[in-house]
Amino acid sequence: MITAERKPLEELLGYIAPYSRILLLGCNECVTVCAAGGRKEVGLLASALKMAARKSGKELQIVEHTLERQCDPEYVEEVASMVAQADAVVSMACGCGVQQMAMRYAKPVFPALNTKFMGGSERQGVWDERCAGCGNCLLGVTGGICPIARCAKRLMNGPCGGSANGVCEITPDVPCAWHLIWERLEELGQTEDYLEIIPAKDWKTAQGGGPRKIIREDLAE
Amino acid sequence: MEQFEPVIVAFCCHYCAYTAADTAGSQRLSYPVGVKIVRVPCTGKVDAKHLLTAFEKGADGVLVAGCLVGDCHFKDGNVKAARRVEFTKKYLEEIGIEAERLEMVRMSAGMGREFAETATAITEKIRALGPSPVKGKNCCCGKAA
Amino acid sequence: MQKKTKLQSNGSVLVVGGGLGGIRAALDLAEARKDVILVDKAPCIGGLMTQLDRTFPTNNCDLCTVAPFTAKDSRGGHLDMRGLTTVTAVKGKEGNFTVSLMTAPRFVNVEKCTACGECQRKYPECVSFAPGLDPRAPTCMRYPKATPYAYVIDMAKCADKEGLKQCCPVGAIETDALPKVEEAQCGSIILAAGAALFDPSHLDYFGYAAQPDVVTSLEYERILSASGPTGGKLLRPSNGQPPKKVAWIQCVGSRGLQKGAGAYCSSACCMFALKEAMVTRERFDSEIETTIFYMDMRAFGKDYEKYLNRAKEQYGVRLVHSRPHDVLRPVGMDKLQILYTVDEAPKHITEEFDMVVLSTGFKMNEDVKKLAEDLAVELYADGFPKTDCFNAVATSVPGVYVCGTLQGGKDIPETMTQASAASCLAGAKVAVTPRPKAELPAVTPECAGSPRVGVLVTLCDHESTALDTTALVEYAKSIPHVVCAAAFEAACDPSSFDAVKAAILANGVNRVVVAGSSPRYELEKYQAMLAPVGINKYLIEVANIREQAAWVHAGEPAAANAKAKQLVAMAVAGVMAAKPLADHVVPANKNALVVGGGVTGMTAALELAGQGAKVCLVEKTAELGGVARNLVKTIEGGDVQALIADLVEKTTSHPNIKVFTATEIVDHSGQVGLFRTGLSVNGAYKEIEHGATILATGATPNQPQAFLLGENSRVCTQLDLQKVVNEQPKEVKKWKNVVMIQCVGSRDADNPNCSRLCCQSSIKNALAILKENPNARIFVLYRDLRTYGRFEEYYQKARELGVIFVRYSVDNPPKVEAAGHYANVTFTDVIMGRQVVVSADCVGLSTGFVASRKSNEALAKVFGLPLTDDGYFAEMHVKLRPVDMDKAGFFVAGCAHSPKVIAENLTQARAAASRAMTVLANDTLVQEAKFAHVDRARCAACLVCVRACPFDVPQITVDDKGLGRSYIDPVKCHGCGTCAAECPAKAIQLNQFEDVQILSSLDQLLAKVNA
Amino acid sequence: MKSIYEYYAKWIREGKLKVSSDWNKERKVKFTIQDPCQIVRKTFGDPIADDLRYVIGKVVGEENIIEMTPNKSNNYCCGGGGGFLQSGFTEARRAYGKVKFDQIMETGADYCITGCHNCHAQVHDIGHHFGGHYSTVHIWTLICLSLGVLGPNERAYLGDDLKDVNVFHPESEH
Repeated sequence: MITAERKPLEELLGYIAPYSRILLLGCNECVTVCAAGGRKEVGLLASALKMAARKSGKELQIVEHTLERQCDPEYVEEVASMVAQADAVVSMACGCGVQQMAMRYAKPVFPALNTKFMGGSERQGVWDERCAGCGNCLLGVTGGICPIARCAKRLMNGPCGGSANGVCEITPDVPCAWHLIWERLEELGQTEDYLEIIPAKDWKTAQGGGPRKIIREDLAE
Repeated sequence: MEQFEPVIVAFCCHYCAYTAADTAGSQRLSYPVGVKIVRVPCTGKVDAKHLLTAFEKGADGVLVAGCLVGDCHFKDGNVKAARRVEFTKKYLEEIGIEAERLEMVRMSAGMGREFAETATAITEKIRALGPSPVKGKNCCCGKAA
Repeated sequence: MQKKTKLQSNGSVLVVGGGLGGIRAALDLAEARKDVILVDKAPCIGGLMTQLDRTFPTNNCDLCTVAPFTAKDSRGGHLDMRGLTTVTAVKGKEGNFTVSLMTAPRFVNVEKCTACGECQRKYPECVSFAPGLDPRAPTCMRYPKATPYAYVIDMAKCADKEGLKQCCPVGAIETDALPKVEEAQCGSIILAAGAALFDPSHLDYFGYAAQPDVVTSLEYERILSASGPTGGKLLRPSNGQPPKKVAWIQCVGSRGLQKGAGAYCSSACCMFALKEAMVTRERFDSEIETTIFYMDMRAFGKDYEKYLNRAKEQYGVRLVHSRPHDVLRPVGMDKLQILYTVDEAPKHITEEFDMVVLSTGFKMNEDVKKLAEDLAVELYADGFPKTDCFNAVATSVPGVYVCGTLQGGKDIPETMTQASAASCLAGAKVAVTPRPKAELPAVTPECAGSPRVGVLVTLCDHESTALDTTALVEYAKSIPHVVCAAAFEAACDPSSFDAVKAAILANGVNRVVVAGSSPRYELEKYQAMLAPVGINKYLIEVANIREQAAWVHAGEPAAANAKAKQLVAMAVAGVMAAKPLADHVVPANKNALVVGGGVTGMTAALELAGQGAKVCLVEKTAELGGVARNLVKTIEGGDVQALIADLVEKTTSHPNIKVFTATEIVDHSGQVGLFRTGLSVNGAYKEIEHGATILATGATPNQPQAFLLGENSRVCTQLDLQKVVNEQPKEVKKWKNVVMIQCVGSRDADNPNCSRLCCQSSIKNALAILKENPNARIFVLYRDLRTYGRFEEYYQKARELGVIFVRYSVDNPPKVEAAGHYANVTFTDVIMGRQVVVSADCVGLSTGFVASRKSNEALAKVFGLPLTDDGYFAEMHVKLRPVDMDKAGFFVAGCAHSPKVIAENLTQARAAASRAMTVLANDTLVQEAKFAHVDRARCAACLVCVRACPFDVPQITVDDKGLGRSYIDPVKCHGCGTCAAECPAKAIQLNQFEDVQILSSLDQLLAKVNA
Repeated sequence: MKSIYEYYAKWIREGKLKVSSDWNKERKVKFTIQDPCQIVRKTFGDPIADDLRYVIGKVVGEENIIEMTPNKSNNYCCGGGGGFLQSGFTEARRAYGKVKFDQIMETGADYCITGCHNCHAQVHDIGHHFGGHYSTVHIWTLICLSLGVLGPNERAYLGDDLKDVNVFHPESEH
């Protein structure tokens, strides 16, 4: 899941300052699950924007809507008439959704969220980063724990010298990914995997190789 | 000038604070007339949206009144409500509304006097703060509706 | 083991008397699906309560919370109510009584009479006083809208039958009607016909007969009442002017003080006077001086001490400890004089008052006495029935039970408790009558049609003095979508609902707003009342204009009226947004859980088991019997140990009772009819299922740090003292001086309430000591001697035997000091005005009880129940539902409710059993539509609800379209709404509290603020 | 149980007791009445007090009665009841009796009529002790006086103003 967090209200107010008719658009996928941009958050933000604007003497008209998914053109198409009646769109989707909207409509589209990472939920209300989207998954040899997403230094062959008592030297409340990997491999009886040297990673499959694209020839028209 | 009479929405749990307000009534313990009660089955039902909407519609203050810690009819609805109140307070600050306009209080069904006292105290506090900064331009500036 | 065969007939229970007690008893039985015949000689029901303006400790009337349920179509047809009916003969015995009933003719056809009053105008002498219709007899007027709403003719006084007949414009007068005589078969009989009030006419020194401004407390109540002779204005009968000073004189006709007075204490008058004084100041004029002349302020009920303190501190009611000598009105003077003396100064005080209220006590009603004698019920010399010392509702005749003031003077909560207890015992004698259950009304399309709202303003005048109901009705009519609005005055009257129903049908109303008291009282009542006219129960909204406007802003009518309007507008907005919902029916569990194995718990268990319920009795300690194990005898001489032995034997051998000792309650879930409770039985976990729960966990004997208790061997509690007297009579024979100190650890800051039982227990012990050692000198140092009811007779006996009672004030308490072999007690004797030191062989402290706070808190947490400030379990309604708890299916009995003596605990145990049977008698259970539901199209299956639910109800399930979405089982859902508040997709809504309902109310509430 | 006052009143009404107040027409001797607690307040109430007044009115003339305030059922105790006269505590008894004394003095009556021996003794004693000008007399004495049958021994304690009233008596003849 893609996780995100709401931007400070002040920043949003800055974006929409010139406009008074706003379409506030949520997304019922990842950002709903991470409580950042679902129907509920749309409602809260709408209230907050209206009140903040009113404070500076401006009455905002906000239309609230939440799409099934903002990163698909068909869903995005649904709001054409709403967009037509708005001066600007504030999207509560992840960056993908914002761009989908921006590509489709010739109206200003502003992000309400800072898209953070691909992660999972640890427990109610807590999410942490699990995947960096490197394009060449090596979880198979690291005990199911990703050293790229979860090691601050993206080390491939064991911890750095800063790992102490199982925690990372950069952020002490983050566990050292390599410590976790070792414990996990020990648990699985696969410590020999650890000894296997992982060669230097080819980052072309990651973002380092420029924007990526997936084409399924059987599906693509 | 007429004294500013704050409008305060009190979300009251049916099992405790709502009953406490009834008790205050039956004991004729007066509290300010601007305090208006919305009955909920549990403060756990009170959504951040309800709190923000109350302010948006012009409330000067909002009270969430739940059971004493450990007394929730539904285990911990009051604890969850308190977290939501804290979350909403941060939102309020971003908007530019004093966070102390929103308050979570706890009481038992028998505490009619406490209800009246709390309602009076929060009214006085809000009176001191003045009308909500986000009331509409045409608002009647705090005259009790 | 063979179960004892219970006598069960197929007849009815006969309840004689349609006052509150009779109504409660009849309703309990009808709800437990037993047939009941309720008769009252008056044409309408309600009894004494209907003459009261307000009742303590809630200071409101509340008749409307009970009376409507006596309506014909409620309670499954088990209740047959008959007015103007008397019992003329009774034959047979328990299980098979044949009773002859005579229904006097009204000479008026109730169906035709429109109560136009024509007959009364033309023939005033023969039209019987009809409550509320007749201005002639204001002081005995009953409630303004009687049931049924029609006149009664006294044919004996009619000289011109034909003329009378002709005068009626609708031909409703039937001059030839004859009394109807019927016979009925009854398994048992409950006498609930109330008591008469003492008539002080012959006590000329109080001037009652001669001075119009001297009135009885009931007459004063009528003067206060909106339906009274002055239309709710407090005016002096002599000159129609408002009084400035009103005095109450207590104990008139009670405590053996005057000629013709009962020797007993009437138990209710102290609280009654406090209430009248408070209401006087609150409702009429806070400048009116109110003074109560009293002997002992007997505020012994649950939280009554706090009521007393409120009267003194908040309302400024003046209390004077004195028995006034007389009430005078010197010739030429407009005011009354009361002559009295006070403790502090032995001089005469003459004080002027405008009105004097005599707090007259109860006495046996002669009609009732005659019926009791016909039934061969043994009576005391004063005419009240003798009852068993462990069973206050059982008379000497098997199958004949008593309750309420007929049994002895008492207040409403105790009447209600006894009524339920009597119905428990009487109900055990008759079988359940199967009746087809009414079908649940379907959610018809009309329910959801375009909203047509009806607004009913149901406050009676005396509850809403601050409110202008006419203006409120007019305002309601102006709200969009409101198609009709009306003030509806007699919510206590079942028949007046007919008018409401007619208005609803005539206007095509499909949504209703009830503007009245708290929804905690109104909602269920109106849901039941309006179901027959097709109003979906979830399309009824209550505007709480009583507690939240009329009462709380009683002093600011303008604000109260504005707020009431706003509350009504909010309720209209809420009901417009409401959706019709359907309840569903599930099979109910018919077992009971009783928590606490003391005498109360065992009695409750046995009563339930006797009526066929399977009972699980859980006791925390290893042994049954509870605190009563420390007691030897009751004041009447009842053998407590024999009682316990008998109860333990019966409980442990009863096939329907399973006893778990050394067992604690661990967890709990479910709802009425479907509870599940986890027990730790000697450390092993066990889960049981039950439909109802009775809490009988008792209280803890108090051990305060005071008067050298625990430090000096001469100082002990009354409980210890009783043991010493019983076990070491030789020691007792040596005693010269014994001092008892009352209210130790009660009525103070730490434990503000009265422990109720200590006064009688010290007198019990004093009498026991004197029996062993008639030469012992016994001093009882007290604050108010609260020997209510027949305990007063023991107080008198103790005084006759030489026990010396000395009053002390809380500012000048006695001192206890060790003095060698003795304990020296120093106290001030008010009468002698000196300090006295007594070298006591024994100092008995009346330490009373405190709530078992820790264990109560733990249980309250597991069960989700409220406690009072003092840590006792809080009942649902202190007055009318004294053993029901706020959570449906839970009942409380015994000292867990508040401290009381054994007989009272057992009465409460039976009352709780009776109330529990109203749940357990049902095979099925109607489940309210108060669950959360998921809009699966919106659901993102995010698991937030799954994680947030305190009861683990939501699950992500795959539906027929293969979509994994949240599902909330309506049967399991408790309806708290946490999931709805947390759902990030706003896919979950809680029935009855949907966002749109809350937001519409908010919108309305704040509409004018931002306009 | 009946009080003798009731019978006195009944017999006077029926003409069996031929009392007359003529002797006091000219003299205008004033009388006040002590209502005995036991008979009036604690037993029969105002009706018996009214009978007592009827009798006294017939005996001394209604116009010659001066009432104490309060009276009848509301009358104060003389202070001598409850065994007080016999039990010692003389000082306390007289202190209580002061209320009654003041009340009698306020009427200005020449005589206080008592119907009860206990009251008689107390009223007499306080009158003497506090230096009152009134005399104390029993109702029975006055009935006899008005009938003209009061014997010489019973006259001993009448005041000088009544010494010569209706002195005819068989015993006086000897």
